[in-house]
Amino acid sequence: MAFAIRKKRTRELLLIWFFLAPSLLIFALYRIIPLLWNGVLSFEFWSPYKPAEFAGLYHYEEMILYDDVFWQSFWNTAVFMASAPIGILFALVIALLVDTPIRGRNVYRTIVFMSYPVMTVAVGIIWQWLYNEDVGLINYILRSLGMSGRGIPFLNSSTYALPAVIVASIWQVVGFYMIILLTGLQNIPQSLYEAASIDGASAWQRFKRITLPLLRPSIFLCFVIGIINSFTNFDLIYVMTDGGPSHATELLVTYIYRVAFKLGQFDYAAALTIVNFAFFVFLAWLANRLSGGEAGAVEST
Amino acid sequence: MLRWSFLLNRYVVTFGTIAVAAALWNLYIAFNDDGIVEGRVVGPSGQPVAGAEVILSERTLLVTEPRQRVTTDEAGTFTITGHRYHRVWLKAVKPEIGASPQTEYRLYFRGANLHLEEPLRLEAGAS
Amino acid sequence: MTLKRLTGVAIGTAVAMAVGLGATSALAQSQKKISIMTWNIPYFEEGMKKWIDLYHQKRPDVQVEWIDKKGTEFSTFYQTQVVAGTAPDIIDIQGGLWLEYASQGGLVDLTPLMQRDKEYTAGLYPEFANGWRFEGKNYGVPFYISKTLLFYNKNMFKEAGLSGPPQTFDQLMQYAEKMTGGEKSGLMTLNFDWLYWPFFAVNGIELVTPDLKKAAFNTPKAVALVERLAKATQAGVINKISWTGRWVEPNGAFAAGNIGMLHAHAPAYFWFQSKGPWVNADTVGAANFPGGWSTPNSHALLMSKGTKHPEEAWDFMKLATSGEGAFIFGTGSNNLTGDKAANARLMKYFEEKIPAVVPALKTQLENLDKLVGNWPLAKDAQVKEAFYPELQAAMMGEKSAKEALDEAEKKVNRVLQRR
Amino acid sequence: MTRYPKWAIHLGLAIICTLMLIPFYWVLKTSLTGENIFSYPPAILPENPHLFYYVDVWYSIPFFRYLVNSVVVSIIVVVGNVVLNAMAGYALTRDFTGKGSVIMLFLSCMMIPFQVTIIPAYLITKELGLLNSHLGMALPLCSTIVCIFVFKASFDAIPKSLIDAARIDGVPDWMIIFRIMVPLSQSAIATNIILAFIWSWNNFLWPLIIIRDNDMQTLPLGLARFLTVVEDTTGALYAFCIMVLVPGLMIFLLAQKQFIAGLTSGAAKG
Repeated sequence: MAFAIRKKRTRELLLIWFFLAPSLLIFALYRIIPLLWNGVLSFEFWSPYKPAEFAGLYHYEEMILYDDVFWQSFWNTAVFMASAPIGILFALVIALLVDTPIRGRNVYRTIVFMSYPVMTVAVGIIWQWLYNEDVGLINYILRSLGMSGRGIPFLNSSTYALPAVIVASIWQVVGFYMIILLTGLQNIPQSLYEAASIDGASAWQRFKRITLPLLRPSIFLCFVIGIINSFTNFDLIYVMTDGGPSHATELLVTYIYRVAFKLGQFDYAAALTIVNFAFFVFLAWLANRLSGGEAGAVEST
Repeated sequence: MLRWSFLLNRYVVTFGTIAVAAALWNLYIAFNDDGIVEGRVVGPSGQPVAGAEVILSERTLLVTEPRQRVTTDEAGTFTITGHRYHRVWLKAVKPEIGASPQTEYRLYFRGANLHLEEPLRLEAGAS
Repeated sequence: MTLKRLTGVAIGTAVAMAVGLGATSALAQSQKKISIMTWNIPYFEEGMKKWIDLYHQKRPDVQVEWIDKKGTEFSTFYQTQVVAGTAPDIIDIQGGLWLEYASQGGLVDLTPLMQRDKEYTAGLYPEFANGWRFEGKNYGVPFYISKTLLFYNKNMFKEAGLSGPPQTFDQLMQYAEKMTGGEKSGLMTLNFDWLYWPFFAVNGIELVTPDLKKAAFNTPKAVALVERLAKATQAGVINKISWTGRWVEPNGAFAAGNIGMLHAHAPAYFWFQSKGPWVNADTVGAANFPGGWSTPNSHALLMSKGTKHPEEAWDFMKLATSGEGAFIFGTGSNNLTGDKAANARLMKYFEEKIPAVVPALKTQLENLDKLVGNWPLAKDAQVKEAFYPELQAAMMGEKSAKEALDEAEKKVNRVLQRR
Repeated sequence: MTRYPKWAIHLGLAIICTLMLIPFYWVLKTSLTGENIFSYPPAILPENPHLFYYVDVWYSIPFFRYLVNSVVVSIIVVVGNVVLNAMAGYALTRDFTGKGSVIMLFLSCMMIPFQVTIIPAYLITKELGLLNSHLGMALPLCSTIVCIFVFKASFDAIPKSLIDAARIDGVPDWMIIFRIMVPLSQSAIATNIILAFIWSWNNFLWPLIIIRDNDMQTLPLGLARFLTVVEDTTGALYAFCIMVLVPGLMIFLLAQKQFIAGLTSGAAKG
C-alpha cells in the first residue's frame, strides 16, 4: 500500500515537472541564461569586437562612485514606482463607477480599456504632441483658459518631464488596472453589503470594512504590475523623451539600453543590469517582509 | 438542421463578415482596376479642346514624374488606360491656349478606374 | 466550448501558414551573397532595384540583400549581428557611431582599395572623404553629404526690416532678437550629434585639445558664450526646442512659420516644405552660418570586418557612391552625393525639378575647409553624452554656465581617460 | 451598493471617458486629414476628412504580407500561452517540494527587462536555428508569468471535491484537466488570449532584431516606413497606428465577457 502511494506520488511529481518544463525552458532560454550572461560580462572588459578580459569590480566601482546618471536613473525609477498608487487609485474610482448597475457600463469599460492595446510608440507620439509647448492641446487649453501666458514646456523641463511621462504611462495602463479591480469587485458577495446595510453601516463604512479588505489581492496585483512597469517600461520613455532633458526621465532600463547600444559599453551595461536586478530582488524581499500575507496572495493570483 | 447553429456565435459572425466584406471588395477591385482615366479638356471659356496633351504623373518622394501622355480627340475627351497607381496627377497642355493646373486625384486602390466629373480646364497663358 | 473550437481552428491555421511561408523562405541559399544595410531610407526601394540591376551587369553571380533600419535601432541591430557573426557586409552610417566600431577593429580599412582604384577616389570630394578617416586610415566612402546651414524666414525678415542673412555671430543674435515677440522666436538650431557646434566654432572655442586627450572647452570665452545663449533662450530669442527637440519638433516649428532662422542641415528643407505649404524660394532663404562654419552630417558606406566577399562588396560600394549609381541615389532621395561628377548632374536635375531647394544645396558644397564637430574621437558617443546634458541644463536655466561647463569638463575628461 | 444618483455617475464616467478618448480622437482626426499637428491653433474638427491615408499605408508597405506574419506570430503566441500556461498553472496548484522556489523564480523572471537580454537571446535563437522565422519571433512570448498566475487562480477556484470525486472514480489526471478543469476555466483562457494577443501584436524590438528578411516582417516594423525624415507622412503614420490598433480592440470586444470574468477569478479567489 505504501509502495503504491509512493508510486502514485512519483507519477504525480513527474506530471507536475513535465507540465512546468516548457514554461521553465522558455524562461531559462530567454530570461535566466541572458541574466547569467550579463552577470559574467559585468566582471569583464568586453565588446563585440574583442576577446574578453577580466575586469574585477571595475564597472561596479565606476557606477557607484562616479556615475551620476546611474544614481539619477535609480531615483527616477523609484519615483516612477512610487507613482503606481496614483494610477491604482484612479483606476479604483473608475472601477467603482463602472461596477454600479448603470446603462452602458460595458461601453464605459471598453473605452477605458482601449488605451491598453495601443502600440506604445503611438501613445508616445500622441502624448508628445499633447504636451507640446507651442501647439500642444494641453497648453492650448491652459492658454485659452488664461491660466498661463507662455506655454509650459512639459517634456522639456527637468521639473515637469518625469511627472508628464508618468501621467502618459498611467493613461496607458489605467484600463488594465481598472479591469483587474473591477473583477475583484464583482467577486465580493452582495450579501455582505446587504448585511452591513441592515446593521446601519454608512456607504463609507461599507467601503472601508468590506470593499477594501476584500479587494486587497487585486490591489496588490496592480502594485506588482506597477512595479514591473517601472522596471520594464522602456518604449514610452524612449519615444517621448529618450531619457531627457539632461537625464530627467532616465529610468534604469532606458539607461542600460543607452549604455549598451548607443555608447557601446556592453560590459558596463551588464553591471547595471545586475544592480537593477538586485534592486528588484531586494524590493521583493522587503515587500514580502512588510506585508507577510499579501505576498502569499500574489503567489496565488 | 441544428448542426449548423454552432456557426452562429460572435466569433464566426465577426470574422465571417470581415471575410465576406474583403471578398466583395476584392471582387469590386477585380472589375474596376483597368487603370482607365476618362475625362474632358475644356478651354478657358468652357469649349472642348481637341489636340490637347494630357499628362498623367506619379509622385516619387517629392517630385512628380510624367508616366503617360495622351491627346484629346475632336470632342475634347481623352482616355488613359493601364495606369497602376493609387495617386495620380493630371495636367492638360495645349501650347496655343494654355495649361490646366496639375491636380491630384487619389484613388481607393491601385489602377482604379477614374471618370472625371469636372473637365480639366485650361488657363490662358499658363504652361 | 466556443473557445476550445476557436483554439483548434487557430492551431490548424497557424501551422498551415507557418509551413507555407517557411517553404518559400528556405529557397536559394547557396549563391554568393552580399548584404547592405542602410540608415532609414525605406522609400529608396525603386532606386535599390536599379542599383542591383547595374551591379548584376558587372557581377551577375552575386546576390544582394538589402536591409533598412531606422537610426534609433540601427546600432542595436548591427551590433547584435556583429556578435552573432552575421554582420551585413556594407553599412551606411551617419554621425560618429562608426568611430567606436573603427577604433575597436570592427571595420575594414579601405585605404588600400581607395589607393588602388585611383580614378574612383579622385572623383570624390577629399574633404568629405577625409571625414571618415581614423588614425590615418580611411574607413568609409562618402555616400550622401549634408552639413548645417542657416535657413531664414524671409517674411519675418521683412517684418523686422531686415534684409539678407547675418554675416557675423553678433548680427545673428541681433537679428534673432529683432524678430522675437509673442509666438515668434528668432532662432532655432538642431542639436543632435554635434550640429550646434558652429555656435562654438564661430567664437573660437575648441572641444578638445589637438591630441584629443583632454577637454579644451572650459574657457572664459565659452562661459560668456553659454551665458549669452542661455539668456537668449530664456528670453525666447532662441526657441527652447533648440535644446530639447530632435527632428520633428524644431523643423515642425519652423514649418509653422514662427521661427526667424533655423540652423539645420539641407534635408530639413524637404521636410518643412512638406509641412508648410507657404515654403518656397520667395519665403525661405538659405545661407551659410556666420563665418562659414558648419557641422557635417553626412553618410558614408563602410565595410564590416566580418565580410566574406570584400571585393564584391567594394564593387557595390563604388557603384553606389559614384557615377550613375550616385545619380540614382541623389534623385531617389533628393540628396547630394560625395561624387563631384554626379553632383554636377544632380544640380541640373534639381534646378529643373525643385528650383526652390537649390540655394540650400549650393551651401553644401561651399566652405568645405570649415567643417567642425567631426573630431575622430574613439569615444565620440560617450563624450557627447558627457557634454550635451550639461549644456542642455545650462540652456534651460537649470545651472549656471560656469557650473555646467565645469561639470562637463570633469565628465569629458573622465571619459577620455577611462579605459 | 451606492446611493449616488445615476446622472452623477454618468457624468463622472463621461468626463473620464472624454479624457481617455482625447488622444484617440486626435489620432483618428489626423489620420483622416493628415494636417501638420504642429500647427497652431489646433483645429478641433476635421476639415475635409478622407480615407486616402489608409490607402497610402496599404501600398507604402507590403501591408497584407506583414498582417499575415503578425497574425501567424500572434496565433502561435496565443496558442502557446493558452496551452503552456494552463499546464504550468495546473502544476502550481499541486503541492511539491520546490514549489516556493519555482514561484520566486517566475516572479523574478518578470523583472528582467527584455532590452538587457537582446544579445544572448539572439545568440540562443540562432543556435536553435529560429532566426528569421515565425516561431523565433513567438517563442520568447509563448509563456508569460502573469497569465500563468491567472490560470493557477482559476484552477484553484474549482471545488476540490469535484476533482477528488473524479479521481476516486479512477479518471486519469490528463482527463481531469481537459474534461473538467479547462472547460471550467473559459474565462482564464479568454484572459490569456487577449493579453497574449496584445503583447505579441505590439511586440517591436524583438522582431526587429531577429528578422532580416523583408518578407518576414510584422506590422509594428512597418512603422519605420512612416518615420522617415524627408517625406510628409503624418496622415499615413496615424492611419497606420489605427490600422494596427483595430485587431487588438476587436479581440478585446469579442472576448470581453469572458475576459472580465477571467481576471475576476484570477485576482480575488487567492
